[in-house]
Amino acid sequence: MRFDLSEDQQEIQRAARDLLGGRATFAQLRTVVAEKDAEPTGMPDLSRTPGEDAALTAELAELGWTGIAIPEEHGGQGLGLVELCAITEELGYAVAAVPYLGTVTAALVVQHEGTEDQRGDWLPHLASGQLRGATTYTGDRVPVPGATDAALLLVGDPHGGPAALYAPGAGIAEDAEAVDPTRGHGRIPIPELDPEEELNPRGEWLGGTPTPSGAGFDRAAVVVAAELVGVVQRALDMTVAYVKERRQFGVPVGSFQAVQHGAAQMLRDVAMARVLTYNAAWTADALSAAEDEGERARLAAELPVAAAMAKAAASDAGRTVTAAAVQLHGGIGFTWEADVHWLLKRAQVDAALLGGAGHHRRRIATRTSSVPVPEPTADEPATD
Amino acid sequence: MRFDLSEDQQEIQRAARDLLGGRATFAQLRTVVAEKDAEPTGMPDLSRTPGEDAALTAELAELGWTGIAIPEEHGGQGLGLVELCAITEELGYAVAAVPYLGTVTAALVVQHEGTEDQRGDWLPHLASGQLRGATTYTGDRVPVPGATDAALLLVGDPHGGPAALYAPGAGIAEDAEAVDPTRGHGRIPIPELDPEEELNPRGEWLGGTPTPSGAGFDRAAVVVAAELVGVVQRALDMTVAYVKERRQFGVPVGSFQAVQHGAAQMLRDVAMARVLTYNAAWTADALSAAEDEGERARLAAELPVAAAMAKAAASDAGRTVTAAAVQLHGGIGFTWEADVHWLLKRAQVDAALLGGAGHHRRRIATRTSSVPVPEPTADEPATD
Amino acid sequence: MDLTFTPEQLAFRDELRAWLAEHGPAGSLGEEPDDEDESWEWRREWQRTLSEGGWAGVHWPKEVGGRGASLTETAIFFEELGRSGSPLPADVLGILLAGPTLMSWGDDAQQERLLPTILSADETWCQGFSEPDAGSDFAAVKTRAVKADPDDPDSDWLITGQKVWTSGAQYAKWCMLVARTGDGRGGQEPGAKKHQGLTYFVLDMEQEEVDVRPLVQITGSPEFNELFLTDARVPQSMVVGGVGNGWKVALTTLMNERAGLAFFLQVRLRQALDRLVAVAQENGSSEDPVISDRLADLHLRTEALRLMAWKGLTAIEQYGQPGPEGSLTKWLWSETNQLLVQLAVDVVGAEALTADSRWGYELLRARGNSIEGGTTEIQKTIIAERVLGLPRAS
Amino acid sequence: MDLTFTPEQLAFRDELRAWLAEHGPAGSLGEEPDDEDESWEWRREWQRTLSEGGWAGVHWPKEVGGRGASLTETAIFFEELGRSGSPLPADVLGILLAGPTLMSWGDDAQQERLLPTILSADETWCQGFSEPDAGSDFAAVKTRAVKADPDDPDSDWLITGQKVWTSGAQYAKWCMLVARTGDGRGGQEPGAKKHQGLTYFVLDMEQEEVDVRPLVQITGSPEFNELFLTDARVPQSMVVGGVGNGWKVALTTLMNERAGLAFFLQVRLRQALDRLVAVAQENGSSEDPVISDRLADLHLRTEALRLMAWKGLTAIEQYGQPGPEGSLTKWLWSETNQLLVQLAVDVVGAEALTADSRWGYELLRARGNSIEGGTTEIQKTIIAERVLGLPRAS
Repeated sequence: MRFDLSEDQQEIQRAARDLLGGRATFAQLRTVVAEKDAEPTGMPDLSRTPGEDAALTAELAELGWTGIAIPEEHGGQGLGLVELCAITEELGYAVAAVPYLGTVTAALVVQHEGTEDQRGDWLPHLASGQLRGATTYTGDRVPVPGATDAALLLVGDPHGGPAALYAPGAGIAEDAEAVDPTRGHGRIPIPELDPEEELNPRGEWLGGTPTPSGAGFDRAAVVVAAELVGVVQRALDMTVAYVKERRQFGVPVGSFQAVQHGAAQMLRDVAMARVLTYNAAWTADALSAAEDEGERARLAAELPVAAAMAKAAASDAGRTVTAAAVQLHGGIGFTWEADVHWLLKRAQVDAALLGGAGHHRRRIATRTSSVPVPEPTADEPATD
Repeated sequence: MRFDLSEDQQEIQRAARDLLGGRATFAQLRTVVAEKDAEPTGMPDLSRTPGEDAALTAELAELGWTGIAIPEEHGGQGLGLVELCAITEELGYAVAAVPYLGTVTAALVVQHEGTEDQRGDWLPHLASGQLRGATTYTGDRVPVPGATDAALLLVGDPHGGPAALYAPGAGIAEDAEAVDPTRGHGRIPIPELDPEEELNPRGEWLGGTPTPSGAGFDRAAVVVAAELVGVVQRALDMTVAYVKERRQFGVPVGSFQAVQHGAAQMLRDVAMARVLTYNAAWTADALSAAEDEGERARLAAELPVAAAMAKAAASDAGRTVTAAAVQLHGGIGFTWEADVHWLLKRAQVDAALLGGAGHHRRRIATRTSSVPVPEPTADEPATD
Repeated sequence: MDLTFTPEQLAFRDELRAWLAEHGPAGSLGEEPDDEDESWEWRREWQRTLSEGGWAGVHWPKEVGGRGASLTETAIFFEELGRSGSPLPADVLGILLAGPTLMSWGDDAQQERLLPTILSADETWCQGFSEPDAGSDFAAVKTRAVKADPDDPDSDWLITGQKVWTSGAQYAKWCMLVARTGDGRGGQEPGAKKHQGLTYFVLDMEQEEVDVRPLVQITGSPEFNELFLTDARVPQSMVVGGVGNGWKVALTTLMNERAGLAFFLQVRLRQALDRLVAVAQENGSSEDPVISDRLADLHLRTEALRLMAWKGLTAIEQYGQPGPEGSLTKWLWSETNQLLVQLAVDVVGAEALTADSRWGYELLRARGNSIEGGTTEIQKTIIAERVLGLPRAS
Repeated sequence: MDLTFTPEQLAFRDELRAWLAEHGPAGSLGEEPDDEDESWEWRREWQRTLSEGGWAGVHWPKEVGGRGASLTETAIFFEELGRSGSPLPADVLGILLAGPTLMSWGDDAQQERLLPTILSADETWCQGFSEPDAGSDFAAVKTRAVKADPDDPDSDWLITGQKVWTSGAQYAKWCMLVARTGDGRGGQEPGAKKHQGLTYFVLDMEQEEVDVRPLVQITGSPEFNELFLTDARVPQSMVVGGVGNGWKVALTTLMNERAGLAFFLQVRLRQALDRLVAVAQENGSSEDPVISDRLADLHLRTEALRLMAWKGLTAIEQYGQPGPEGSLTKWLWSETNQLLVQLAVDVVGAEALTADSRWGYELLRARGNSIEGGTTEIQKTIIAERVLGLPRAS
């Protein structure tokens, strides 16, 4: 029983933070966004996605981050969801302008819900970062990060119905300028997936036939939650630093009770999102590793609830904590010049991606009544 | 356009506050409750309802308060819902241990939904205070103030279906010890009223036949909201007085921002409940006075929304403001010795009575889409 | 209680409605241009139209070009303006703040020079109160005014410092500005309290010593500006209310800010809510009871705002002073608007999170509501100390 | 991350479960009596049973009658205790606070005299920290201890003052109490800081100079007491940790308070939630999406509390010091419990508002959660200043 990253996991996270601390600064982000907003001169550069940091994207692929949770047989590093969350948290912390979230969530969905062929076809390209991916639900609730026409699109049903996979060039994604300008978003206006109807020529059913889906999308939601944890942790850290320095009425504003209690509330929301997210990630990894049949069944029943709790808490925290960060920065927090708005915008998109808090609370409500209290068990088969 | 009690209305309210300030103190309340809790010696006094201030009850009847909004032809004073709310607010402010709320709400329901016979049979007795009444919805959501077997019971349907009237001695009400010990509560465990089934021998359909109800119950809900406005105003006043005096860390606790902002929140909740309640009361009176047919139709459509808003806001304020009062009193606020708990308990019952905030928000949601923005009109027919 | 209008008020309203039907969005006004500068020009033109119709300064006395309207009529004006979908006039700062302040504190020469050009929008105004280090703290104003010639009391003032949140500064002829004058001759009086020694100036923006730089908001729009002053010159004749009285004069200005606007804002909120309800009904999300519970709460709050605005007006009419409604309304309005735009994301879906949509813009813009014009924290403190009489925080 | 137990921990848990099945509510324990005194005696008897089974002081070292359990095992103990529906032992204050404090600060004689009777409940404890004017403010303690003979350093201390919130005082043999000793001889040292000059005493409750009066709560139960001391006598040998060190010693005690209890409380919360869900399913209110949205939120919060408790334990085990979880957990727990009992009113209906029902009692009792053991306001300030490192409020 250790509710904390292991030494190895901490090492991975530290490496990610160190790298991003130098490469994915807010200054760099501003450069990327400024390039995107610049008037086009001559031919547009079709090889680059607006709002993305192409060099950083390439670097992450080289480092193997895109494949961290993909099995080695498919070109990945074969690590778990906990490790993937640890890295994704750091990308959220940096508000990195990379198409990472879409790619790794797409890989999770293919890996856990795809056929053997689908896995073999797509995972190596996602692992290498050659191909970008994107994941969303039907209903067009959110501009989807990474969803360009060149991406592998995974479209699920929010209520667990069959999911579809669209190969690049399917013409499904529409360009969208999201409130978060830092990575390529697209809209996927598919109202629903009808098993009776034929899919787009470049689309196919995930898993080969129209079957209920969930295990991959649940894991994907946990990764989005992890990115949100990073975003809100950054919002808290920046706010704490600011209110220690900023003075009004002759004292640091951080000494005012209203500010103190506001910051405490932020920490609480961050802490809740964090424990629920890493618990869900661990549950998924334990499920993948479980050999005992009963153990598998128990964890398989726990995962959807754990994932829903993680995403619900992280979505709520994403909205409230970044809003509080703007507020506690006062007037300056409302300016483009301050950097908190990048967090607010990223959080707004992620909060809605793969289901908002309300959606996931509905899932919790319908499932918890039939699931017993989670209860730790042995790391080896019990002796009784 | 004057959003404020008129001189006459203020005079009525002032008189009520003066009288109750002397007669309905917390000390008196404690005496009444202590008598109730005392071990019975000899025969119980069946003429008195436990937890009620019999002398004050008699005095209010003599002063004609029970009949203030009952038409003169039925022995009342023929004033409006605004005046009734002004008095009821003061009874809430004093947490008076009298069966007033049940009686006046019952009278409103009989008056606005009863047949001519029902009005003639019951209103004079309610007006004189000889008979107590009680009003509730089916579903047994709350111990009903005033509901003893000796009371006239009005039982409505929360969704606007037919309502029933039960004469005293119907055997419907069960004794209940509510968390608020200050007036006789009873439970009325009728799950629903089926127009196809026969009523209790001492029951009859309100209005003579099973017809949709609402106009009386809406007014009754506004009166409950008014009592809540009084309760929360008292909670605010007591809290403000306390935090000005109480010192910690060498200063009055009222100088701490957390306490200041907590008190500000209380005021805001009180203010919202207050404006919505008096607006609803005025709307009801305007409806009663309207002669123009279109004007009547417009106000009749507005009243249910206005009443629902009043009760929703007052129910929420009742819970949050009295809880905040306990909290801002600190440790002492959690003791029986301090008086804030009387407010908390009264508010909890009133918040649920005739529909809680959730119920009334549902009503708002289903109705507002078809109702135009309320808009003041002339006090005389417009000239165009 | 009497929530009806008199026949005279109804006549006022009907006349206004008829006028707005002809000249407003449903009539000749036309669409708001996307471009910032063109939009300003469009709103200035709208003010001229209002002014020509006699509607620009409804609450101004007739002798200075106003309509001499009562408080209730002024409220009706702003409610109807909002209801008709019309924009506020370009120089709302001049009409609501500068004009009334000059009428209260300005001398004859100032009134004669400055008042006539306000309603017509011939000269527009901006406000130089806030500073980078004095967000909500008037006493911390650092901008400094000194006499060009310390020995000549009639010499010009030279003003140096930085102001923020000055909307419309790039178009303004005048800036109402508060600066520190210390002992009245440019020096600081040792031991004086910090809100003493402030003076209220009318600064001519047309000079090189005034540098206006756009301050971009999180929405991407440069809605406000920063103002950099380096020995900007103001003649002695443009001191309003006397040297050293700046705090008092500025407070008058701030008190005026919210009265009429409350009616405009609550109507606009109600319109936004109606739009959201329409979307929810169209796409079926209104059938989600959790969504409709939140919509109902917004209805309730919006209606409370409408009623509080009228209650505040009654308090002024009946008792000569505003009730606690000012700060309550500001706080409740900003919170409600923020709840509304956030709910819109759940109702509208992807479009509400796209940068070029109205909902997407409002989502970001609303975050400023609880900061601009006094943060929510400040409003709560004002309510606690000034309305509830709690002891001041030490 | 590793959220599994070791085989040893599992064995510990299974042994405990088996023992609880035999002796706990599902076994021989029996129902809790209604009467206050009988209920206490019932819980004291329960402590004796635990003690005989070797479960009363799981985290105590073996040499003083404990089980020498690890932190994780202690957590398992409290979680299982709660899960089985068992009550806490009568003298939880002695087991969790007095005992550990004496082991840290007491001298040999004190440990020999006082420790052996704690687990067996032969002598029980109460706590005299809070005072009427020193709710959350240790430095404001007014209770005064002076030497019976100022010239004899070995003479007894005479203690005078008032303490509040002392639960179990009417049954206790001992009271751990903080009083002001000033310069160490009964005088006040001028200029000393107020949290200096405090001393931690073990007071014998069996003396006439100690007057215990029940303090009735808003629930109607006298769960706590007031303590009036008039020259109550404590021998010099019952000073713990040295004269003038009371603040330090007492802080140790307070730090111990929450660790184990967090596991007990979160399980109890989960059980209350399960009961509420069962009612909601039975009476159909779980089909109301607004209700089930609130139930889901409670689920989420309760699960977060469970995980935070484990995370806090890991922080102590890995890094030797607790993380921010203590104050966060206290705050989140009390708020969640208050939300739960309030939702119960909407779910359960009339019964939840009747005085003699469990829900009705809990509704009122929960209001104390955010006050007792440090108000929520204090918890937030602790988080801000000690966890986030914000500057102290002036």
